Amino acid sequence: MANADCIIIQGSNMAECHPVGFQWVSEAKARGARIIHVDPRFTRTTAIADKHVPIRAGSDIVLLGALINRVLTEGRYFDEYVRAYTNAANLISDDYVDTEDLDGLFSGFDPDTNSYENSTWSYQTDEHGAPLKDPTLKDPKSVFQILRHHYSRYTPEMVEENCGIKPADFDYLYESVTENSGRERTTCFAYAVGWTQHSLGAQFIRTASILQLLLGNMGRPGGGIMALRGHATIQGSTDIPTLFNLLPGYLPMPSAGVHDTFDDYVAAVGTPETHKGYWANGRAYATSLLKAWWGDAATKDNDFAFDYLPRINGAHGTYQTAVRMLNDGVDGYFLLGQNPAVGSANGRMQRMAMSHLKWMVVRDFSLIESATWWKDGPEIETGELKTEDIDTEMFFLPAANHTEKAGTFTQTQRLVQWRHKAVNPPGDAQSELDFFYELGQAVREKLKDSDDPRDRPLLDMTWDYPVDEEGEVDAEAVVKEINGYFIGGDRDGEPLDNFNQMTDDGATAGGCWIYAGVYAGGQNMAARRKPRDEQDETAGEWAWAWPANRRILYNRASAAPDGTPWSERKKFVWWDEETGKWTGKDVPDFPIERAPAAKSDQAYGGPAHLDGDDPFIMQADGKGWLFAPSGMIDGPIPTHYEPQESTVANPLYSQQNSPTRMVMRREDNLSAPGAGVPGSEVFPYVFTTYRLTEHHTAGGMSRWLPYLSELQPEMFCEISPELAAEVGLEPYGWATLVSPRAAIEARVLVTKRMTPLTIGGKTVHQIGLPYHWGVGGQGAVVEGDSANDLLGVTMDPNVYIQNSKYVAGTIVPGRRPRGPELVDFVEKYQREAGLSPESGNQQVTVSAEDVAASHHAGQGRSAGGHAHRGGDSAVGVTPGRTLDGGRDGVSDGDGTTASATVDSADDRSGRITIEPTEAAEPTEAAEPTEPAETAVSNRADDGDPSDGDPDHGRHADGSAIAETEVAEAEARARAARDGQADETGRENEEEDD
Amino acid sequence: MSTSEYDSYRPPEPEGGRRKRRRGGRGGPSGPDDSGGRRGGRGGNGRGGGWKNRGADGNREMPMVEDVEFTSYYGRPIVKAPPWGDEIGTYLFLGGLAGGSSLLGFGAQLTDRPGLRIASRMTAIAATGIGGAALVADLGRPERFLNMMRVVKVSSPMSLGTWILSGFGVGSGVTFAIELDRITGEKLLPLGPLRKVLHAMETPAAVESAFFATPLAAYTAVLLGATAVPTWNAAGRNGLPYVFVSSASMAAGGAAMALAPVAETGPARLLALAGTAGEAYAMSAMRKRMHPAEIDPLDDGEPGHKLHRAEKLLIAGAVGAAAVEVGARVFAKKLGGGWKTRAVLRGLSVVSGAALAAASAYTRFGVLEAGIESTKDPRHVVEPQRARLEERRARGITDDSITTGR
Amino acid sequence: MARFSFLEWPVLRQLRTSDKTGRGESVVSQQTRDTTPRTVTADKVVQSVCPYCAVGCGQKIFVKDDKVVQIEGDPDSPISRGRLCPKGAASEQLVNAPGRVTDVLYRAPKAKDWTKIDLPTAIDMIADRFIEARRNHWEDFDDKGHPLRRTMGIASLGGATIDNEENYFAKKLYTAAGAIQIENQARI
Amino acid sequence: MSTPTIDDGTLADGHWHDSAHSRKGFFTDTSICIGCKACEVACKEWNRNPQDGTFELLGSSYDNTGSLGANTWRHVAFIEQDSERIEKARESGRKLVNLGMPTIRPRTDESAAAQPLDGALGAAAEGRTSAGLPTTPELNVDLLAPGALEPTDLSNVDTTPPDTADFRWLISSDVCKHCTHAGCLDVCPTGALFRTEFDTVVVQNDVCNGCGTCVAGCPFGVIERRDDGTINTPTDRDDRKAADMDVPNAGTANKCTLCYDRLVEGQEPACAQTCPTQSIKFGDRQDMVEQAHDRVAELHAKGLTEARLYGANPNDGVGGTGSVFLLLDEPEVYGLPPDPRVATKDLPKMYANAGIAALGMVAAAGLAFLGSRRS
Repeated sequence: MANADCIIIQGSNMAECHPVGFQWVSEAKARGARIIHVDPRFTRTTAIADKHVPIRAGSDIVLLGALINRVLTEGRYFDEYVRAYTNAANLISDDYVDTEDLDGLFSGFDPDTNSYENSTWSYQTDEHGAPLKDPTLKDPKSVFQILRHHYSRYTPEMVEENCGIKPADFDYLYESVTENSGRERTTCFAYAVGWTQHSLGAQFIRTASILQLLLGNMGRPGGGIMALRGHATIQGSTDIPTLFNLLPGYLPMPSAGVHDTFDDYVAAVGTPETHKGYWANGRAYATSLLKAWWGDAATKDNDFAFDYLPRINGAHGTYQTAVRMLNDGVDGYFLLGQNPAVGSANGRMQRMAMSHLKWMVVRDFSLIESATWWKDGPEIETGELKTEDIDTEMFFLPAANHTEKAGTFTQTQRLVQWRHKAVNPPGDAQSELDFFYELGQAVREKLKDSDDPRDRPLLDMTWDYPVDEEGEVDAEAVVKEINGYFIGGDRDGEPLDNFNQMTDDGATAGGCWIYAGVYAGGQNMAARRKPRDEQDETAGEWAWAWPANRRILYNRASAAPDGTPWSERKKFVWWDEETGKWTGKDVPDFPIERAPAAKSDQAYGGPAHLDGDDPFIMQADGKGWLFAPSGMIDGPIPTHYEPQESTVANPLYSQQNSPTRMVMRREDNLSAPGAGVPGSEVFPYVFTTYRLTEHHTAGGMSRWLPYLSELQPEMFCEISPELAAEVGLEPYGWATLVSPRAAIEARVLVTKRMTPLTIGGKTVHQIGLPYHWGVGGQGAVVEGDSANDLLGVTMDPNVYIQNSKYVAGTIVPGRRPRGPELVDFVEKYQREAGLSPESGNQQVTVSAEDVAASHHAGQGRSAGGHAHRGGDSAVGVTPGRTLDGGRDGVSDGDGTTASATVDSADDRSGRITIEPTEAAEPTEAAEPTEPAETAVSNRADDGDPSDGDPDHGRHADGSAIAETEVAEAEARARAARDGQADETGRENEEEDD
Repeated sequence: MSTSEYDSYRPPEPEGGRRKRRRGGRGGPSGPDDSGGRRGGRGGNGRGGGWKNRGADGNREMPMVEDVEFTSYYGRPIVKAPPWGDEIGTYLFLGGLAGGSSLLGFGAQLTDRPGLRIASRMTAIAATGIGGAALVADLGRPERFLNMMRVVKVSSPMSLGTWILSGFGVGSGVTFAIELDRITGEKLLPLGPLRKVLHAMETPAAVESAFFATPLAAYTAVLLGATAVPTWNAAGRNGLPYVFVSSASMAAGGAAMALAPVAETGPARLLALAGTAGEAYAMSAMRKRMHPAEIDPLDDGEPGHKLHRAEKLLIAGAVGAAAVEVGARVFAKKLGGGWKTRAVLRGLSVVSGAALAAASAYTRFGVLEAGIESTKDPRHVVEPQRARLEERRARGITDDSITTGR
Repeated sequence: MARFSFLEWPVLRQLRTSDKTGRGESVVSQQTRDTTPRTVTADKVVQSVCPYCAVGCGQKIFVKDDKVVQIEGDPDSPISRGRLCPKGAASEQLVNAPGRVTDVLYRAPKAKDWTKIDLPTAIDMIADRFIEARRNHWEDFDDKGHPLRRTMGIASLGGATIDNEENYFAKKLYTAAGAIQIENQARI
Repeated sequence: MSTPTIDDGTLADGHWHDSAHSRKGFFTDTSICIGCKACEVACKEWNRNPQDGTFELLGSSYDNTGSLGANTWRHVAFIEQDSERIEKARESGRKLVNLGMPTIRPRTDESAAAQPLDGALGAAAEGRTSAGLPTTPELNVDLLAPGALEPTDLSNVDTTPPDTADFRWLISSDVCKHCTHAGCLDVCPTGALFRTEFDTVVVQNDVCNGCGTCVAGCPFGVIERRDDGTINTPTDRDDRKAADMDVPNAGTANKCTLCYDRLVEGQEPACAQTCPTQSIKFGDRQDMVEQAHDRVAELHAKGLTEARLYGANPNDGVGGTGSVFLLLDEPEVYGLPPDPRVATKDLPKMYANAGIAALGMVAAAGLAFLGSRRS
């Protein structure tokens, strides 16, 4: 990033959320790079940027699409790069119909499930399955022409009308990115939750990646797209996931009816017959995991205890689970350093859900709001809940903090860093490791005489770990299990060196295959701490990066197709004719001896058959995807839809909102009616939530600290002077903010940093809301109303992340009502707007003919498409009551009678769960090359598993395979991460520590 | 401010807006946590939406100072007031009183005015004792008052003042002991043979005390002057020592007039009259040389009231003292007779003496508080500094600004 | 002032040294001379990682008498080069937070307040409820007869600030128990 | 005597003649500050300073600690400005550049007086021979940006920056200036304040008796007495609780020590170490001044004439500061005095006046007695 010539920070407040990461931006700026911040608010990031471009929240695709359009129209794309490294020349199916022709729908839409059947989005292929291409890029069915057509109406005028960006600012942005792209220069994009917390989140990122591919900025120093994440080990918690749809190492959780047998499962994970690269060894990874968990009980005869794994059959995410709680379908709830009462969207729904539990365990440092909601939460104050009526048993267990236990965090660039233990936890505080160990022991002890087969997985589980003199589990022993070890043979018990050593015959165990090597040779590689000034700038001996200590991805694109650097200035990795190898400032992320001119005669067959100019080695075809034939739920090319609750009519299509977004039609999750619908005028303003440098998410790790609390002591809202005048708000006085779901109060910070935008001739006011405060926690130094209470739950169909960045609402002067009057107050607004669970939740708004045309196009080619995988929904999303159904928010729908919405949700989850590669790919293209300053591994001494591994005989060229396989593994993993858990990181803002 | 009927659910805003709690502690006369704290009513400070010195749009509070041609940081103070409360005002007054009294006592000894001598010496030692105690009481760590004797620092008026006060205290103490011994008929103190030694010390001690007396009266002006507090600093540079010695003379003379027999207080009256003249002149001369923004605090608010009161008392006291002096001289020969006349003169002497002492006290408190007040609005700091910077630049001196273009 | 020594009286030192004005070396107290930072007097220093955001800044943790006395940036780290944001810089206060609770607390149904219980009791109670909840909502098959072998009675949320090893334990135990509603903030 | 450490030709008052260290200082470049406040927190954490606020918005943008004080030794200011103000700042900066200072010329009385005590009282005491007024300090020409001594007039230069902003958010981390001529140090009666071997100014909390003179002595409003009850006084609103924290060194004066206790072990001050963007730089004061000159020249070259230095001039009223700043507007906008002068600069004159006044009082007393001679 420090090597960039221009950095566009969009959808991220990097300086505030990642001050230390921002040092690289500062460095780039000091070297003369231009920094442009595109954001609804003028933030601390903007303060030292060269330019602020205010934008209406949720309109990013219009802006980026207009940049793409102009780049294409004016021919400012990096021609050689685009032709060689992207799928621009590929021809798409004749049945494909674009949104331009269906008023906002792509071909293949199924109105019954609100999802796409995506076979019409695929490549045209020859009889051997090789994709057809038009090198002239003239064919109307070529990706290049489809792209031009798709974005042809994304014009500067449209940008002005929909984003509120002045033409001069647009020109500045356009000139900046185009002038700073090409052979000599590179532009970098940075984003965070500003993009991911939208119902179109994944598509925002893809739009930027298309632009970056066209400009030739992917895979090059100072280029790419940088994701910024907000939690210490948000990466680790998806690698070794506490996520419903994943097992460690991005192995999917088996799905009922789809993975009923181990063979079914392995086929979906990856086999040599169906996959190339590392995923071909899926059986070995799965087997090793099962061996790690069930040891001797996992045998070849019982498919290594595959049947011990529970099955999923739908989305079991946190919001779906909350609904199930409301239906009394969940007894117990563990919170591990998480504060959903403040941190989750629609906080009231979360708290009400908790009141339906039989018991709840909160593990944290202090009595956060999620531990005390039954005592002094907002619903106690309003009388909606009464302490003496709440049956939920509460356990608060004090947690050990990061100094009181040893273990690893995985940071945003996949670096696994070990923390040494400094002191013992005070009092009864203990680590999660010890807690789960002891809980597991207690449960096993109580069940030890059980002959119930359902208890076998618990009793057969390997759960013997060495403990130290204080009775604490040795975390290194767990690292060793995660790393994997040999079973039997002459290396019995020794740690694996890499994941290529994993076998599918039960001779190895390994808890997370991508982490294999972190304990290679019995050394805790994550604990390596060679000072940075004692090694090169890639710092390969600082901790350990998965996979195989690989630190950088796909830099083949930093050289021209012929293998020479694009320019002296941006020289990074190049082909050395003399040695016949790739070389450069970084470890080449490409088969090391694969010559630039090499051509394969096979479209399949794994990495050994990559062409010499296929830099994006994780993609099926080695090319950057301008058009995603598969993997995206909501369309092959990013398309602008208005956010849920938008007050603005979509100027491009009749389809107002994303037709595939996931909505929850519930009386306790009402939406504003949407642009133009009567009642929408009740909620005329746009709320957008964000975080501040001084606080951490829901505040559990900051509001209890005087030093941080004093810096930002009170909940506030940021509004423009114009809006203050319009509504009559006093600077630093009080205001009440009302959304269709809740009302909160905040201090008013009137500032010119908020700019009213003119959208479609009307003024749109945006209101900024930090979300760090909550009401009720005990011992907090500061408290205040929670912005997340205002949010509704509407999710991105690709990754199930909710939309926090766009909420419709209104603002009035003064403090909010107290007690039961608050409920009446909110209901008054709801009535006034005529809200019902259907409001704003209409899935499709285009004409019936267009829907039919889209549906028909899809059915024509269903053979090649995804099988529809319905599944019954045990929880899912059920329709709520109508408005007069009482305020308890409990749906009385039977969880198993799924609605259409449920079906589609399940269907989606099934897909992305089962086929992470595909889910991943488009995003993959979008994925940044790792910023150039990140470390490089030195494969000579990093113990790279695949270097000349003679045992791995399935590939002709071990070394080259290694290269590619690692990359592909990463691709797969990232895919999984980005496509599913994803954006993930993007974590969010909401939650808590 | 906010208009919601639900505002009453939370405690009301305090008058004058919320304040930033300051660490000033007993900052000055206007309240227990005032050194900067009560800026609430001032523009731009408490709740100003903007950065202007005056409140920005929406700020309903009017600035207390006029709009001026500079922007401040939310109207916040630039310099800080010292954490000096009434104790310091008391000390300023008593220090001067002690010094002047010591001089009078020495003169009385030389001119054989026992009544004046005793009264002056008692006043001096009482003032020294109480003043010293006030000084200690005002320390953040009173138990460490002896640390004042760690060093001798010429750069620190406070350090020099401590040594002056100590030196003064020794002489005053000895003379006091002697007077006490005399009053008690040389019985109270079990001195034995030391009594002679003690009494032999009278003149040296009186000389020593008198030697430190005027520095004691004058140094406090330097103490205030050698600060960054705009009004004090400007005053210190422009004649505050003259104001303070005059004030000391006035106080000591006044006290002696009040405490000693009229017949013996002629010098006290003259000294007091000289003091009133000196103070009136020095004060007006000083003001003429100060920048308007530095003078304002002397005129406005509570300090202004005090100084105006001081002025009135000064005039009244001066008139009274003059009357007593005239009366004493006119009726000097008849003083032996006519108790009524004596009583009238005595009474007038006491009243005008008290008025003069009070005038001195008001002056000291007024100047002290005006300085503290002058720290609260950055205008008092910025305007004079800008003016002198511009003035130097106008004269072609451009190399001594703290702000440089390169 | 505790150990006043006449020869060390700064006034004499003023005369003795070149610091005649008493503004430099002559006024230094013994305590000042003995100044030693707690980074030096610490019993040990361990290398750690900041627990807040995902940048992964290196931290050095200084320990004295089994108490964390200082946390600062680790200059050795290639990621952060010794720098920390305000949250990272406040880590020591997080560790020694005034509002931190170190007792196990229990609230019975309908109770108005917490009661203190001991840790083994709490774990035993949770284990009982874990088993019960697991059985209450156990599902063997879906309505089409596909095996499920799971319980819907237990949910969990959290993980992005706890260690990989801890997440591994959590996932392993939950999965063995058949609990599937396991989420963390990656998706909130 | 070892070679005295001279950075810009001016010795700091109380300089240790045998110090093995060079003068240390900060260069705070506000043009790259992101306002994260890590410096405030790292400072408080290292120095164990009590938290400072009432947990209420102060009404000054994102600044909720208000100002430097006994507990807040690094303070980050936030100033929101519109285009009119930006233009003014640019104009005033341009004027400043066109003043073309500092130039080499004989010192004026004003600038000579910048060393009041060393000049009039202290020079001899410090063993320096100086006939009357001190000599003009030698200007280290290297300090200045290349070409600095050539006549510069930016009025003809195209100073239009690449983008004319219509709004900006100034953010600046303020700190104790560690003046060459330090008012607080001068007026301290106990020797609690002292010049360290690093030529910084530090309070010895075991010595200070809290007389408060230094508070008034500081022209920048930096030092302050930490009083009891600072931390736990009730706040204005009932729903804001004060946090319990220890109040170390209560009753004594407190301010930035430039992490004296870290410097003695060769460590960097906490604020500079933590600063994510290196807006706060720490090092030898001479290096800091040089960096500052380079940086301001760089910004000027980009047309950002509003950039200016604060404290880099040895001729100014405090003899130059140990903490040098790059500002983007007039100092008072940041709450800094535009022309600070060490108050003790006028001491000789004031002592002289006090002496005359004292003599006058003696004379008045004498005359009073003479005038009252009894016949």
